[in-house]
Amino acid sequence: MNLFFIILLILFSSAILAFISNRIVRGSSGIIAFIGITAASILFFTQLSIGSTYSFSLGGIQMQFGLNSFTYLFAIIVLGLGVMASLYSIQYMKGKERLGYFYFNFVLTILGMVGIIFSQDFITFFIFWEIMTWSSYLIVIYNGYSVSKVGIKYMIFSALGAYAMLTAIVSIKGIYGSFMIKDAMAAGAFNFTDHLYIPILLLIGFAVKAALMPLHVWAPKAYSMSPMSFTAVFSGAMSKMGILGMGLVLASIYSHASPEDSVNSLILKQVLGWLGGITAVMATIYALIQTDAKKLLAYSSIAQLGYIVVGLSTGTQLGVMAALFLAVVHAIFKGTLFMAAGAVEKQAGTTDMTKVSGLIRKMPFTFFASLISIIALAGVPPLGGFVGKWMLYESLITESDSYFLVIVIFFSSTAAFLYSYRFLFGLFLGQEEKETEHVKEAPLTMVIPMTILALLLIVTGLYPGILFEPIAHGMEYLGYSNVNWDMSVLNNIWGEQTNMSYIFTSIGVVFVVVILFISLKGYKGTRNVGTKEISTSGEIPLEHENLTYQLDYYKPFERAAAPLYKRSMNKIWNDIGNALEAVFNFTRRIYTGNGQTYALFVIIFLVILLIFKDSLFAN
Amino acid sequence: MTDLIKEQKLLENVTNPFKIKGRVIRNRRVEVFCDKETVSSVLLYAKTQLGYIHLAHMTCIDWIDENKFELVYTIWSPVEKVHLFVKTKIDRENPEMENIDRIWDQANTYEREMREMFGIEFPGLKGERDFALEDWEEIPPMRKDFDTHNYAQQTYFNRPGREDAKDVRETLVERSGTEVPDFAKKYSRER
Amino acid sequence: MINDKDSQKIVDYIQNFSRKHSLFVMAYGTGCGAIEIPATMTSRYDAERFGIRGAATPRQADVLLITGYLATKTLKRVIRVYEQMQEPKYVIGFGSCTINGGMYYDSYNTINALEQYIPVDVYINGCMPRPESVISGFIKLQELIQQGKADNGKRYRENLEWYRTNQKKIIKNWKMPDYNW
Amino acid sequence: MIREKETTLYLGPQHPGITGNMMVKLKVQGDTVVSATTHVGYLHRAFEKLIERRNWLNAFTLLCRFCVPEPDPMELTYARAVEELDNREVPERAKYIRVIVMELARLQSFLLWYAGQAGSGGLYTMGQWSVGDRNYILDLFEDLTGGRIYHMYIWPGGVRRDLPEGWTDKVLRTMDYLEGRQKDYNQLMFDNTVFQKRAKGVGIVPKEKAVEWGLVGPPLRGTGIKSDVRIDEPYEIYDKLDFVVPTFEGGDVWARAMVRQEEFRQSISIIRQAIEKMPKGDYYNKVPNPMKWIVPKGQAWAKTESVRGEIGFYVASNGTNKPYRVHAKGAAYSHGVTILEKVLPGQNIADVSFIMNSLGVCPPEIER
Amino acid sequence: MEDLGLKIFGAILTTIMAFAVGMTYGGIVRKLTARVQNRFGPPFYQNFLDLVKLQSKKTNIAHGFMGHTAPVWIIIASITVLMFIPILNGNLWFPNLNFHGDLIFILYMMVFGSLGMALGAGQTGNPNSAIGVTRGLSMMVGYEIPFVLALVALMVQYHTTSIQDLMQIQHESGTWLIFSNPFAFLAALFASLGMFRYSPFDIVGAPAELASGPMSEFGGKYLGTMMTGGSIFSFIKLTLYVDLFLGGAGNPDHIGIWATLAGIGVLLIKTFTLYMVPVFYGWVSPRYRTEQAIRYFWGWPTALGIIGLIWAVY
Repeated sequence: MNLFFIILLILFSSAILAFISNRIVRGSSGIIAFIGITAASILFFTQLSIGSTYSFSLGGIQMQFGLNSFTYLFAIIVLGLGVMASLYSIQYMKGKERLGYFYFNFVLTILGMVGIIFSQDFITFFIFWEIMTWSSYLIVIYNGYSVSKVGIKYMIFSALGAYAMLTAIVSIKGIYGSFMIKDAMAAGAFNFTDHLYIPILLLIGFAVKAALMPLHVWAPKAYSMSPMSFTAVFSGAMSKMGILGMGLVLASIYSHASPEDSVNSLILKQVLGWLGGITAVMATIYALIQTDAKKLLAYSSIAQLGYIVVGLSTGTQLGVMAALFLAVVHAIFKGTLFMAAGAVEKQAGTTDMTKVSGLIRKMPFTFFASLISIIALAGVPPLGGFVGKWMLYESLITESDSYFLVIVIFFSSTAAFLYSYRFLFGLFLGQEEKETEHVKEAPLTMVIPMTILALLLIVTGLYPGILFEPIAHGMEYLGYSNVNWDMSVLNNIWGEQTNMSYIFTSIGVVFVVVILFISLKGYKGTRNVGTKEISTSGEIPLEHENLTYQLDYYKPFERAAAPLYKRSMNKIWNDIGNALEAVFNFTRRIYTGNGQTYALFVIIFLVILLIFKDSLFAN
Repeated sequence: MTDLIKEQKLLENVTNPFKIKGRVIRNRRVEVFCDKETVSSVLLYAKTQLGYIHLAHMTCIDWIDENKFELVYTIWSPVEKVHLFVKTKIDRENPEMENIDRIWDQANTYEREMREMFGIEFPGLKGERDFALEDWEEIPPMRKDFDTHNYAQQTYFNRPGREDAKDVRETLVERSGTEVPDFAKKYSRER
Repeated sequence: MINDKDSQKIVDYIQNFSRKHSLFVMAYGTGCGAIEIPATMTSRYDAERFGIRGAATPRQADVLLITGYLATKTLKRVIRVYEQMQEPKYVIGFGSCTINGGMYYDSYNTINALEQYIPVDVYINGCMPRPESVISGFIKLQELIQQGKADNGKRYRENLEWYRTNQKKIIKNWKMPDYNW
Repeated sequence: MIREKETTLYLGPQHPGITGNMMVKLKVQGDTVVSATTHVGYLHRAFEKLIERRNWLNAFTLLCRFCVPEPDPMELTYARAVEELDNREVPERAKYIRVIVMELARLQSFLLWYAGQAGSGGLYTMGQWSVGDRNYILDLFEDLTGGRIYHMYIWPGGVRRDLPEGWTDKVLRTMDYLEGRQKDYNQLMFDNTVFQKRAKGVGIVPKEKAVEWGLVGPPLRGTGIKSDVRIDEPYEIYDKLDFVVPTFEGGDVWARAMVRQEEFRQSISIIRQAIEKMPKGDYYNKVPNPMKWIVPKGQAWAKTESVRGEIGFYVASNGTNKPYRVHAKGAAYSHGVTILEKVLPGQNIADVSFIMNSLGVCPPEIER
Repeated sequence: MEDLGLKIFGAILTTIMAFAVGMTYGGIVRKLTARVQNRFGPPFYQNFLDLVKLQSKKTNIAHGFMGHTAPVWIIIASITVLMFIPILNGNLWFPNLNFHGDLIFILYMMVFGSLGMALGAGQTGNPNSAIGVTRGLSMMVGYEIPFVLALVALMVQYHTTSIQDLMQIQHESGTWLIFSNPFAFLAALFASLGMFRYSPFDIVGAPAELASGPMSEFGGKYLGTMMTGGSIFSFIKLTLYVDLFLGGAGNPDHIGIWATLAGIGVLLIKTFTLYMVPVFYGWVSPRYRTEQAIRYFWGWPTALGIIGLIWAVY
C-alpha cells in the first residue's frame, strides 16, 4: 500500500479509535489522537520524499496523491502544529464532556489538511477540503450549536466558499479537460485574461478560509469559541490552507504572467493588496478594543493573514517569500498564543482581560512563551516575526507601486503593538488579585509545546535560512526561478542587507552586560515586592477597589480613530445573515439540521455536477 | 438710615404662612425662628416661592448652658440680594435633625460635617461617616464639653516649654540664665 | 597606589557629592507651608540651581518635606509615603508646627513633635519660613549629607519599634503593610 | 465585597496634580471618570475649636491660616463680623487701605492661580513667570505688614498700622509692571491654541444649576451670571469705586479663565483708584484693651469676595472676651466637594486637575 | 581579529559619546528652560549628578521580573540601534554595524525599548503606569504615521533603504535631503515633536494626573539606568534625523583625527539645532490630551508626508 494512504489511514483509524476509546477509558482519546498524529508525522517526515506521486482512479476519474516542495511547507505547519496541539490538548481537554466527539473531529481536521496537502488534483482537493471544513465546523459548535450563532456563520461562509470553489473546479474541467492542478497551472487556467471568473471564484473559496475582508465575519467568534487546543490548529494551520490555495493561484498567475497580463495582474495586485491591507487595519483596530483575550487573538489572526495576503498579492519574489515566511511564523506564534490563552483559561477559569490580571508570577512559563510570541507578532527584532515583516516592507517599497499600501500596513502593524501589549498586560501583568490566588502554572504537557514553539521563534529569528530553504524550493515549484536565500542575512532587491546574526550578537552582548550590572549592583539593597506595594498617592486602597486598569483600555485611541470604528462589516453581513438564516430555517425543515447532512448535500451536489458535466460545459 | 421695605416684605412673606416669629436685623439681613419640624418646609418655600435659591451657609452653635444646639441656615436671593437666616434649636441629647440635602445638594457636606463635629444625626444622609476626622473615638470634638487642650496634652508629645499658650520668650530667656531683654518685656503679654 | 580605604573614601565622596547636589523633593504639600514651595522653586528663588527639584512619586524622591502641621489623618499617609521612599532618604521639618505644634499646640487633630513619629534631619523654623530660610535649610541638609551624617532611613529601620509604638498611639486603625527592611 | 470593575485612581493626598492636601478618589473607565468622591480632613486642625479658646484678637493668628493662598479676606471678613457685633465704626482711610490690601491679595492669588491652571495643563513656563512676579506683591505686603504670607494686618476697627512712607508709589509701580506682564501672560496662555483646545468645553457647570449647587465667585461669573459680593452687598468703599464685574458665557474652564483674566485687570484699576482717592486721617478706631475686650452678645454674618468666591464668617458671641463660635465658609466648601463630584463624571482624567484648578478648590478652606 | 578589536573599541566609544552627548544636551536644555523661565537654572552637568545619585541609592524596589529587566530592554534597544546608525560618514573611529541593518530594522528596533518599558511598568501594577503606557502606545500610532511616510518617501526617492547610502547620496550630490524633499522633512519634523515627548505631547507622564506615568514605580538604579537609555535614545533620534535630512556629519574623503573632531563638531551643531525645535515648542505650549495629540499627527503632518511621498514618486 502506498505511503500516502498509510498516513491518511493512520490518521483516520486514530480518529475512529479516539472516538471509540473514550467510551472504554475516559480521557484516553487525547493520548490516542496524539499518538496517531505523531506517528503520521514521523512517517511523513522520515519516509516521504518530495516529488513522489501516486496515481489512482476512482469511478473513472483520474486522481493523484503527491507531495511537492510547495505543499511540503504547509505540511510542516500542519503536522508540526498538529503534534504540538494534540499534546497540549491532552491536559487542556481533561475533564470536559464529549471528548470522543472532539478528538474524532480534531484528528479528522488534521486528516483533511494532510489530504489537501497530498492532493494533486481538484477532486481530492475538494473532498479533503470539505472533510476539513465540516469536521472543524463540528468542533466550532462543540460548545453548543446556538451559542452566538457562531456555527451558522461559519457554515454559511464555508458553504459560500465551497460552492465558489466547486464551480471553478468544474469549469476548469470543462474548459481544460483535466482535474490535475499542475495541468491547470500549466494551461494558465488561473489567468485572468481567459476566464476571469475562474480565479476569482477560486480566490473567494480560499479567501473564506484565510478570513480575508469582507469574508472574515465568521472568524473572530469561530476562533474564540472553539476549544483553544483546536484554535491553535484552526488559526495556525487551517487558515494557511487558504493561503496554500491562494499561493497556488496567484503565484502561478504571476510566474507565468506575460507582458499582456500585466494590466490584469496590476488590478489583481491592487485589489487583493488593498483588501489585505484593509483587512489588516480593520482587524487590528477591532482587536485592540476586545476585552476577551481569545477574541483579541482571533482578530489579530485575521490581521496577520491580511499581511500574508498583501505579501502574496505583490507577486514578487521577496513578497511571496515574505508571505510564506510569515505564514509559517504566524502558525508558530499564533499557535503558541492560543495555547497560552487556553492555559490561562484552564487555570484561571476565564480569559476575560477585565477579570484576570497579574498571572506572571503564577504562570511564568506561559508568560515567557506569550512574551516571545508577542514580540514575534509585533515584529520587533530579533525574532522571526521581524524577518517576515522586514521582507514584506522591503518587497512593498522596493518592488511594488503601491507605496501607500506600505503606510496602511505600517499603521496596522504599529497599532498591533497596542493589542499585543494589551494581551500581555491583561492576562499577566497588573495587580495580583485574590480571585487568582489559587492559580498555578499549567501542567507540563501544556507548557512543553508552548515552550518548544517559543524557542522555535528565536531560532527562526537567528537563522531564518532554516525556513528560507523549503520556502525557496516551494517557490521554485510555483515557477519562480533561482530564489536567493541566505542563512541569516536578509537581502532586498536594491542590495541592502540586514544581518540577523549581527543583530543577535549585539542584543545578546548588551543584554548580558546590562542584566549583570543591574542585578549585581546593590544586590543586597534590592527588594522584590508584590504588586500590592505601590504608591497610591499615600492612600491605602480598600479591599474591593480595583487598581488594575482594565476597562476601555485604548479609549483615547478609539476616540481619535472614531471614524474607523463607525463602519462595521459585521452589520452588513448581519443583515445578509439574518435573511439567510430565515432561508436556512426554511431548509432545515427539509434537512435534519446537523453538519453531516450538510456535507452529504455538498457531496450530492458534486456528484450531480460530475454526472451532468458534459451537458453543462460542452463547448 | 436706609429704608427696610424689601426686608419687611420678606419677613411677612416668610412668617405669615408658617406662623413663626422673626425680625429684620439690618438691611439685607432677616432672621426667622422656627421649630425643628418646620425648618425644611420654610426652606423649601423660600427656595421655590421666594427665589432664595442659594444656600450660603449652614452652621451649628452649641449652647451648652441651655442644653441646646442652635442650627442656622443662611440663604440668599440673587435677585433680592437679601440674606435670610432660618434658625432653630434642637435638643442636645440624642440630637436629630431633618436632612435637607434633597433641597440643596451641597447641604450634604454641611450635614456630614455637623454629624461628625457635633454628633447630630441626619436620617438618610448619604456619604461616609468620616468627613474630616478618621477613626474618631472621643465625643464629637466641636461640642463645648470636649477639651481639646487636654486631649492634645494626653495624646501628643509636647516639647518642654510649651505647656500652654503663654509667651515662651521669658521661659527661654530664663532657661538660658540671662536677663530678660527690653524688647521681650515690651511685647510680653504678662507684664 | 591607593589602598581600599582610600578608594572607598573617594567613592563615598563622589556619591555624597552627587547626593547632595541632586535632591528630589517629594511633591507632598502636607500643610500650609506648601504655599512657599512654589515660590522657592520658581523664578526668584530658584531652588533648582542647587539641584533641588520635585519628584512625583515616593520611589524617586530623596527628601520628604513636611510643610507645617500634620493632621493625624495626614500622618498616616506621610508614614506610608516615607516608608516607600528609597534610602538614603531625608526629612525636613518645615515650620514651627513640626517642631512643637506651633499655634496648633492644643489642637486635637495635629501632632506636636514630628520627630517622635519619623526621624527628622533638619528643621526650618518660622511660620511661615521664608524661601530664603527654606533654601538655607536645604543647604544645611547638603552639608550633613556631604559629611555623611544624614541618613534617616537607617535610623528609622533600627528604631522601628519605638517609632511604631508612637505612631500606633495616634493612628488607631493601622491597616498598612509592614515595613520589612 | 465584590471587586469593582472600574479602576480606582487616587488623586492625592500625595500627588502633584492635586491642589493641596486632599484626595479625590476617581473611578475611571478607560480614561473617563465615572465617579469622583472628595475626601478631605488631611488638613483639619480644628481652628474653629481653637478660636473658642483664644480671645477676640488672638483669633487672627489662626484665621489667616484658613486658606493659605489668600489670607487677607479671612481677616477682613472676621473683622467685619466682629465690628458688626461691637458696632464699631471704621475710619474712612482704613477702608481704603483695606480695599488696597484686598485687591493686592486678589492679585497675588490670581498669579498663583495662573501657575496652577497652566501647570496642570502642562505649561510650566507660565507658572514660573507668574509665581516669580507674585513675589513683587508679597514684597509690598512685607513692607506694609512685615510678613510675606500671613499679615494679621486688618483688625476690628481698622488696620494695624498706617501705610509706610512711599508705599503707594511702590504699589503703583508694581501695578504698572504687572499690567505689562499681563500682556505676556495672555500671549503665552490665552492666545495659545493648545490651551484653548484644552479649556473649551471642559468641566461645564450648567448655568441653570449653578447658583443652586452653591457656585460662587469667578466660576459663577463664568456661567454668565453676574454675582459678586462687591456689588451685591458693597462693603468698605467698593460702591465708591468704578469697576466692572466681568461675566462670560459657557461655564467651562475657558470661561472661568477669561473671567479671571479680566478681573486681574479690574483689580489693578481698583487699586489705582483707591490710592488716588484715599483720604488722610485716622487708620484705626482703637479697641479698649485687647486682652480684656468684651464683645456684646449676638450673632453676625459677614461675607466678602475672595478670589475663589464669597467667603462668609458666622460669629456668635456670648458676651465674654472670647468668641463663642466662629464658623467659616469658604467658596471651596461647595466647589471642592459637591460641585467637583458633580462636574467630574464624564470628564477625561487629563482634565481633572485642570478643572480643579479652574474651580479654585482649596482644601484647607473645606476642612479648616 | 584586529578588525573585531577595533569594532569593540568603536562600539564602546560610540556608546560613551552618545551617552555623554545625550546627558549634556538634557542638562543644557534644563539650563535653557530655566533661563526662559526667568531662572538661573541648574548647572549643565546636573543630569550626571542625578544619575550618579540614582545609581548610588542604597535600597531599590523591584516589582518582579519584568520590572527588574525593563531598564535592560531600554538599554538594549538604545545601544543596538546606536550600533546600526552611522555616526560619522565613513569614519574609522566609529565603525558601527550600519552595513548590516537598515531603516526598517531601526524603525522596529526603536520600539523594543518602549515595549520593555511598557511591560515593566505593567508589572508594577500601578494604575498610573498602565494608563501612561496606553497613552504612550496610542500616541506612538499617531506620530509613526507621518514619520514612516517621510521615510518611505526618502527610500522610494533614492531607491535605497540604507541610512549609509542616503548619507552618501547627500555627500556626493552636495544637496541635503531637506532641500530635495522638504515635505518629507517637515512631516518627520512634526513626528519628532511627538518622539521627544516635550510639550504639547508629554501626556504620557503628565504629572498633573499620573504622577510620573509609566515610571511611577521605578526609582534608584532602575530609574538611573532608564535615564541612561533615554539620553542615548535622544542622541540616536537626533543623529538619525541629521543623517537622513541634514546631510549627516563627517567626510569619507578625509580621515584622521582632525577630520573626526571636525565631524563630531558638525554633528553636535546639527543635532543641537534640531533638538531645539521640540524644546522651543515645548516651552510655550500646554499639553494636548491623547486623542487631540493623535489627531494632530493624523492631520497635516500626515498630509505633508503624503505630499512628500507623491513628490518622491512622481
